[in-house]
Amino acid sequence: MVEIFDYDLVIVGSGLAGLRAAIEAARVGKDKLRIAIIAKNQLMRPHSISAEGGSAAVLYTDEGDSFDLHAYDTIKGSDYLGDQDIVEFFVRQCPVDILELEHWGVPWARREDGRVAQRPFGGHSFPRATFASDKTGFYEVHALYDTLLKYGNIDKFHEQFVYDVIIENNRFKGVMAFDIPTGQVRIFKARAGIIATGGLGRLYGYTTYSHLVTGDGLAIALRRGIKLKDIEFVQFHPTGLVPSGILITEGVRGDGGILRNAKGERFMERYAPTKKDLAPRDIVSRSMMTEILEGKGFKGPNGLDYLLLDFSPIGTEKIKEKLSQVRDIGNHYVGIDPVDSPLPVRPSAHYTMGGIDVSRTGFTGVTGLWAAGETACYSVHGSNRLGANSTSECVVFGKMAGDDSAKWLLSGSGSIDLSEGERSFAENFVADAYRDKGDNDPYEIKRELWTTMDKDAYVFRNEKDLTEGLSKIRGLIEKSKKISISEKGNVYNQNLITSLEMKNLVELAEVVVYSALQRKESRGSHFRTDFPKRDDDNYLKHTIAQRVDGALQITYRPVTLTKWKPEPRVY
Amino acid sequence: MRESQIMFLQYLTGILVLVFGSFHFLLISVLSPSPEKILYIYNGANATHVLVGGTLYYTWVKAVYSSLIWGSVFELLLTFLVYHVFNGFRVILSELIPGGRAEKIITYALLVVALVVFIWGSRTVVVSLAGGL
Amino acid sequence: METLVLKGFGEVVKTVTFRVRRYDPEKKEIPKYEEYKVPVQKGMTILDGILYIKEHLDHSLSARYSCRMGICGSCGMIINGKEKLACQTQILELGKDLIKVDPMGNYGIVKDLVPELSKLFNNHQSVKPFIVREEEEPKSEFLQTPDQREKYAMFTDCILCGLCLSACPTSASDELYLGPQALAQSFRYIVDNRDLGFEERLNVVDSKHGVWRCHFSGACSEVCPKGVDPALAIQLLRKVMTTNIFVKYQQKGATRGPERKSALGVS
Amino acid sequence: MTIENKKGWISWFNPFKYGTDRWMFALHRLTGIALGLYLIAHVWETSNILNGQVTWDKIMVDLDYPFGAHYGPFILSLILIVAVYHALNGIRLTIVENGLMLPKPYRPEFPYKAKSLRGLNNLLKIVLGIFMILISAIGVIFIFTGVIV
Ligand SMILES: Cc1cc2nc3c(=O)[nH]c(=O)nc-3n(C[C@H](O)[C@H](O)[C@H](O)COP(=O)(O)OP(=O)(O)OC[C@H]3O[C@@H](n4cnc5c(N)ncnc54)[C@H](O)[C@@H]3O)c2cc1C
Ligand code: HEM
Ligand code: SF4
Ligand code: F3S
Ligand code: FES
Repeated sequence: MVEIFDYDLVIVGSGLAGLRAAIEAARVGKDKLRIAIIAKNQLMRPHSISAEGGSAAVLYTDEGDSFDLHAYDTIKGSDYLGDQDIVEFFVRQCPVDILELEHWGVPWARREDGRVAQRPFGGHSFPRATFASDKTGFYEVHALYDTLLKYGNIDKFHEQFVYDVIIENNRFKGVMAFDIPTGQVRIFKARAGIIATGGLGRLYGYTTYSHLVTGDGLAIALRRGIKLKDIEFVQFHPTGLVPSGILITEGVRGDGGILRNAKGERFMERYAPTKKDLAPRDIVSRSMMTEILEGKGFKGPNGLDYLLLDFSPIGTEKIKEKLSQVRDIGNHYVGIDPVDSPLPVRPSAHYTMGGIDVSRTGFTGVTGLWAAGETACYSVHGSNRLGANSTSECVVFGKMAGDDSAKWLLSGSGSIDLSEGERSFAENFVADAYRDKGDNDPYEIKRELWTTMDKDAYVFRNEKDLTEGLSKIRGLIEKSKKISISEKGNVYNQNLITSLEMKNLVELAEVVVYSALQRKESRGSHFRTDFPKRDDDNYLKHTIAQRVDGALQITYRPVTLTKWKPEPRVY
Repeated sequence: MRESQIMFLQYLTGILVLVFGSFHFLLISVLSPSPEKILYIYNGANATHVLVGGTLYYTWVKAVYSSLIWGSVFELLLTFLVYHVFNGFRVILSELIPGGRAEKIITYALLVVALVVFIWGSRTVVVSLAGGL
Repeated sequence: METLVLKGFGEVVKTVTFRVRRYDPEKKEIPKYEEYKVPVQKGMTILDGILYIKEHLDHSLSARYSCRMGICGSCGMIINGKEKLACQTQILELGKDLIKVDPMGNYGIVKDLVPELSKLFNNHQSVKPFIVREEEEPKSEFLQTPDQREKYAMFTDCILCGLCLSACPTSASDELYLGPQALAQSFRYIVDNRDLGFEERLNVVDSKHGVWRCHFSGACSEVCPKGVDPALAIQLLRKVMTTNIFVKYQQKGATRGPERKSALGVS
Repeated sequence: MTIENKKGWISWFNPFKYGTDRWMFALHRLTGIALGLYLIAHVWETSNILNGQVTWDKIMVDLDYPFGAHYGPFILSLILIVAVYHALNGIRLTIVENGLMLPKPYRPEFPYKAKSLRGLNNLLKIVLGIFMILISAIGVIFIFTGVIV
């Protein structure tokens, strides 16, 4: 039987965006709105917790920072694919939200006089990454989760796997989920919903993402015909730890760390003479891959050749104080204490610039449905995100989505009637997912997907690889329709979850590779060796992908330019 | 009472027990009125217990109990100990069977036992001081 | 430059037996152990081992995991008798050929290695783990010097993994005990100079199953994977409680810094 | 559907795999219970002083000679050692459990050895441990020989 809950607002995802949206909605809605926040892991363990470096905000205007500078950095970083009106709006909101987090207990690092401290970050021309050690995201998530506990009008649901949203006649009606610990199918009826399910990082095997970031929200949106924007842009973080891909924060380089190749050269001097190691991530990643391909790297395990991240300019005391987590990671996972010797690093899939096409408030175009955080694409980051801009984005736009949806809810009323069709769809979906339709192993498909993506849609892309990749992925999609799930239990069935996630991933992989194939230029994180130049005449526009009657359709939309004209991007 | 106050007394009585307990130990050793300050005397050959010379001999123990000073020491020690021990027992049992009615019952039951022990011990002291039964 | 000696993956070094406690509520059996032979590469963690079992040997094994970098707090379990994060424990460093994996104790078991953590979360919530203070427009930050920050900062590292409750002897029998995690968090907020919630937390913390049920057995700090040292927090919290018997404990509440122009929308 | 997985009171007395503090807790609790029971017995024992010499003497002998040998000095020594442990560890607990002699909050650093379980707390353990041995030795020698060193 389906268990049905009735809420005003349901928030899917408890990352920074989801939590912030929930709090804002609770504050705006007071006791008039009933809000549910649900996530597929326990609410305080979203992927945002892994964010390390910092959150960007213009705080020290008296010391030379300004909104314009932040906006310019962001736009230049985005390789001019960012919508400039949104970027300006974004940078103006950041300080308020960062200070709000301060009021809610984030243990920001401090200056001697008690004011919030900031550190330099890649691509930013002013040290404006507000940080707390190197666990910024962790502290932010916990401060937000803790603050959430203050509000009695939010119901918290841990471990609910959302597999679909209910949309009828372009009107949002709720989400379908099952309770992982019991397997109970649930429908959360709601007048409004916010999707904040994060990126699609686990498309790649070598990635900084948590195991659970599988782009479910994006896949659901795609299936329901919602538009996805700029999805081919996947950021590769220069310093993923070999061999696991665990992130070594950019803060290391912000604090003085240096990348070196096998000859011991500080090779970034050649690629970005002014910013050097602190150039934006796409540039550093490409430079690293060039070095590695030129044979100036070290031979690594499983074909993961690597370069070195040298900590020695930072100094032991500062490493211990500001980079404690990195030190922890080095010791735990490669047995190297960064205080003594450098860490092996290599570019690793890290961020999804694209996402659900939304307005400034996160509105998706479907009545009652918002999106927030990494899932959504506001076009702040364009084709390449600057470090520290994403956690800020999540709180800024999470707040917007919460605020907007709550106000919209307060201005109307009514209740949701579910059609019998949706109800039985919800029930049958899970029952059907259990049924064997072939004998393919979902884990096997996932591994194949990873090898394909790691090879064909990595830092350097080209027509041949992408076409090959696309046909492989289409093969995998076919395969994924004929899988068998050996475990049939209802309780904590991770097999079922893996197979559903895997299906989402292969569907998204198709979109990523397909739109990458269409973009015949190099911009930001998307670099085509066969088209190594940026082509503003033909491609200064957003890719919009949409499923129309089952077929994938790519269209384009112009970029909003205001103050800043596209110019060559040198650092 | 707040739990912190209850537990403050637990620590306080613990220390007081140490102080007064030390007197108690000195009493059966160096401070005993007995001429031979020893606990057990055995008759070498068949190893029978000789009571007469030791500090635990009836006469000396009686003497101690009849002294006002020692009587007060014992009474205080007893008070501290009973509080300390039965509060300790309460702590242990409340961790064993936490919450609800059970915990209340345990608390009151222990209170009763504590009173019995306290009264029984005080009886020894008071009656001795008053000159025996 | 010298080549590094990497603990990283590579060829298989040896085979290790995992003895995993299994429990499936739907099968109506009592928990039992099952053994799996796992080929171990250099650098493999217990979590990697479990994922290997899940993918190759037995799909039905369940465990909670996410970040695989020791920060989300999902993967606490008992490994060879001691509470550890699976994703942070190197198989080879254990130096054993038989590895016993149990779900955390003192919680219910949902399935296999998945514990029921609602007790942990409820206790956490009960101590009001947030800054208690009137809400106001954030025009500037509350001033807090690095020294004032240091007073509570170490306790903010808690990842809510729940290992401490599994190791704590009091939690083992007293299910009403708040537990090291929640007590440490209450201390974290009480000594944060931005907070004003001492009075409100008093009734919860200074209660029959609150801070005084800790006997400083130190197991919590011994197993805490993040060095939170909850035992320290609890003892320091008790200092506050004991002093509060004689002098009312007062929280001043930090003062605000100068208004930030950028927060007012000008730059 | 979930089943209980409580370690239960047994684990109070299962300090293996954890640190010294956990051992000391187990012993403190054990000795506390033992001493508490002894107190009740002791109160009853001493109350017999009111019942005249014959009863008193008989009890003194019975308690010394329970299972066919003179165990009195051994039992008394054991009680003494237990009491000394509990008392001196009690002093340590009174200090540290009220937050004294512990480190200030510090910055956790890999490999995360908890400072509260080390430092002055350990020093206390050592100092009090030495006292425990000394006092117990003096006591036991006295109990067996009547000699106070
Ligand atoms: C290692 C790492 C370090 C980073 N460091 C920084 C940094 O220093 N600075 C910065 O600005 N940005 C950083 N980022 C980027 C930033 O952390 C993320 O973009 C951001 O946290 C995304 O937050 P979110 O709220 O959108 O989603 P997430 O935090 O990913 O949360 C997704 C939520 O959705 C839930 N969910 C997903 N699918 C489902 C489903 N099917 N059903 C139910 N619930 C579901 C999940 O349970 C989770 O709660 C980093 C990213 C990584 C990978
Ligand atoms: C001589 C000095 C003593 C001191 C300083 C002392 C100290 C303490 C302290 C501090 C505790 C609390 C432990 C905790 O809550 O963590 C305690 C508990 C206890 N004490 Fe003592 N104590 C002393 C003597 C005694 C004696 C003589 C007895 C019994 C006759 C006794 C019986 C108990 C009991 C039963 C407990 C409860 C044990 C527990 O909670 O685990 N104590 N003691
Ligand atoms: S205090 Fe440590 S062991 Fe306990 S929940 Fe927090 S991080 Fe885990
Ligand atoms: S293990 Fe438990 S008893 Fe106290 S010191 Fe830690 S809370
Ligand atoms: S998986 Fe996140 S802590 Fe182990």
